[in-house]
Amino acid sequence: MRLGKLYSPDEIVRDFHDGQTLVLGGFGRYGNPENLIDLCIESKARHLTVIKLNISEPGYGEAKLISEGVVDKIITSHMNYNKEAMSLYEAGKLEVEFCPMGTIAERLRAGGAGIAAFYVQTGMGTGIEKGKDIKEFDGKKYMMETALTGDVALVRSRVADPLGNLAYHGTNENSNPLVAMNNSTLTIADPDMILEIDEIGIDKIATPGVYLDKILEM
Amino acid sequence: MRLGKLYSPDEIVRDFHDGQTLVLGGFGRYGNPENLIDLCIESKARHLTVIKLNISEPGYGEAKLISEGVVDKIITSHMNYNKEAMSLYEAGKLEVEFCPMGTIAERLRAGGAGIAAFYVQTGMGTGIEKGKDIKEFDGKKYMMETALTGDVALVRSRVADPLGNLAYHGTNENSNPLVAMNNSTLTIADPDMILEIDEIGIDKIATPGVYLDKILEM
Amino acid sequence: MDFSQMDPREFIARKIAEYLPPGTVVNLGVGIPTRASDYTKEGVWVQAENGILGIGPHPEPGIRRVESYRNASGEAVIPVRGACTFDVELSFGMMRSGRVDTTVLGALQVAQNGDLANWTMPGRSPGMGGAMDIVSGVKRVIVATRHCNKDGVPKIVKECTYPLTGIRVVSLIITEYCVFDIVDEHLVLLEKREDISLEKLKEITDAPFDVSPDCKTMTVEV
Amino acid sequence: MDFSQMDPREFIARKIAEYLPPGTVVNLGVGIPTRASDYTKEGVWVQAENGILGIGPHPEPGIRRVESYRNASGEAVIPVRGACTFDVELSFGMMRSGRVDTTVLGALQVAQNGDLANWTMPGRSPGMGGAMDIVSGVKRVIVATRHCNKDGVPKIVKECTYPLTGIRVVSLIITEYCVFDIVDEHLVLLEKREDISLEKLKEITDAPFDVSPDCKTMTVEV
Repeated sequence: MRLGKLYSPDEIVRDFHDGQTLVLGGFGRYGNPENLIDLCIESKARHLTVIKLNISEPGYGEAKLISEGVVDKIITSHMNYNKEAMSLYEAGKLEVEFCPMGTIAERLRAGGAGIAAFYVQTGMGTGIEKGKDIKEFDGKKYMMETALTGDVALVRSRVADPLGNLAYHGTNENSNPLVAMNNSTLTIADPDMILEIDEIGIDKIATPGVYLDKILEM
Repeated sequence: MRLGKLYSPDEIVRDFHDGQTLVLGGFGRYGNPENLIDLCIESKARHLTVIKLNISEPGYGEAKLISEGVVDKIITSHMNYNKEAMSLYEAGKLEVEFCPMGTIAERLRAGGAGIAAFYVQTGMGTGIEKGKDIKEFDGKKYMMETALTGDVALVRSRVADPLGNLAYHGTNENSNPLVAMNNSTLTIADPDMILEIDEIGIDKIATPGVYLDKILEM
Repeated sequence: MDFSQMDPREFIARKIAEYLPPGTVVNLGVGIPTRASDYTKEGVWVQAENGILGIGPHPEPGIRRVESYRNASGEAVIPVRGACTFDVELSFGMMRSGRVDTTVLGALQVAQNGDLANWTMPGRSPGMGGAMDIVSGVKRVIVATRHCNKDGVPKIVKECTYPLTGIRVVSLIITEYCVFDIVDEHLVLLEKREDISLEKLKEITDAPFDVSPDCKTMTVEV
Repeated sequence: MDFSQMDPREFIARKIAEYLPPGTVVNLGVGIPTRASDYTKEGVWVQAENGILGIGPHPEPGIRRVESYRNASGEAVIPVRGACTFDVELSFGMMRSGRVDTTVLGALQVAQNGDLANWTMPGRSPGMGGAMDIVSGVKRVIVATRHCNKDGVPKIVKECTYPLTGIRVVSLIITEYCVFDIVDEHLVLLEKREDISLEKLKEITDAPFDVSPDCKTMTVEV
């Protein structure tokens, strides 16, 4: 772990490449790493796969990437708020893999916690268990779900320090801690504020800096 | 969820009964719910099973229960610091189930997160995988471990409010958040301080009150 | 009072609040259920899957800005005293492990046996969101929905034809016309609005139902 | 300098610190490895499984009281600037997922192929603690141990006879007499104390070893 994880937009823009899988923090329209998404657009990277809890309405977060036409595939729990994405999906121009929201969250956590797979009851009997490994525990059936990671994880935080320590605020926290610790190849934070080391406070750090590779300094 | 989760020692002492499985927060000698352990001793409950990350030296936490002779079985990762427990174990007077520390932590979390089982690499090839379900992911072998819960979970926290919201401090946090959310039948906190509602601060609450049934008020 | 002039969604939201006694920890689904947080009794704890326990009312327009607290529909909300926020992992774990007492969800179809379909129908599949997670773990599932869909087709059915969200999970149905209890895979009418006849209600309800001997006239406090 | 008067555990702890370059995130096992946190270079991040990243030196006796920060051995430690604490779940997840670069652990036996046995032996089995978790996830495993056990029996062996903690995980061995690299399941001597002869070292080392052409005289800074 090193100091000096602060990078300029010009440097970060070079981290995005064709064909990458992006793991994105946020919940719908809120708590998205908007500056990093803008840099991804600026990079002209195409054929991206996006993993996010739920897709925002147009104009925010990954919805901006979808509007740019640079997303080939989405793994999410729903796209209810985004007619544009729904149209592309229904026209066969966008591949979508739906997964229950809590299961996506748990799969992201598993990726970052060295857990290869786990068993949940969510969705048993609805048909989504088809093709999955089913096991019975205490007389109830569970399906196996596997860990999920990506190439680049983009995290929105309230604050960051140069070591990559992060803290969140309010419901903008949502999936960001999971995405930060998800063990994607490269993990970048998009903080509202950058503080000096020790300014966040030892008890208030929610994500230890060891998980972060880079911090965007605007 | 209700207000008025504060209970006196006289009330809490009645929650302990013969044959219960106790899930205990703490790491060795530190961060143990000492007051609750003392009440458990006072209750004269016997034939207890104790689940704890690692056993303390005599005089602290579950070691006090062991000295009282009220523990029949322990699930832990090690008892290196406790000669008394080792002697009882070696004399066949104490049943011990050893499990790697990180795996115990993960099993406690699974219990509280609605996860029935999960796959880890920890200990593969050492022999502890014998009799366990083995699966290969990405060419590496993992063993299945199952969720762990108990009858009574005892949690040490720095602060609590009457709703059961908890916050921790320093390395006394250790396994306490896991034990608090472990979904044991009854979960009781042993806080250093009890604050009014809203005094902990919305961003500083580490364990939401919904997990806690009772708070010990000394 | 004449409720025919009240927005039916508003009526349903107020009725939901009546069925949540103080002490209940409740997850309110997107849409009509979310509105109930404006009317819940003191001591009801509203949880949302995006990571908050203790959602209070929506802010008064123009009175204050709420930047950091949103419900699962993305609406600004004011946390109650003692509220806390957390990440989505803890939020769903809380629900899967049974720490949330009740959920109120919308429906595309709900069957007399408690089956719920609320995520996909022929020609439109926007994803299941968190609904499957929620119904698999939360102890009591209430459906709150308009009685019929936009085309006037009954949503309360003998058997769901759309893909399911949960199997035999629903225990109570609240619409703008009535409240149904589900007992042994059968509907029992608990409340009925005065401005709809029993005959009309049977017409717009695809499943048969019994009328409870204690069946009440359905009103809401305003 | 004559190191024969220095406590061998102290000598090993100082040597460990030399092998941890700035930027390393390291988990130090109970016993001798833990002592290394008093000597680590600036920019080394010491993590402990009880939930802290950024362990600094042990406090000076009588100078201050450290109530809330402990390492995994239970010793009071002073956090460095930028340190943070967390729960045990995150701590082990951090290690299992490869976010900790190096661990330094004690050993009962370590074999030339990198096998490690450090938790149980005939007649004494106090439990594996966190060692299996740590070696399964941390990228580089260093063993730091007395060269022989209390009875003078070599700990560095051709093949472990005690139950294993990890299979082919160890890449470096540090004792009070020497440092061995493990290359292709074979020991290579990197450093040797002046006050022990090569013959004597071979005698107290059960496994064969090569001597690196760059083999150095083993000293530590004091």
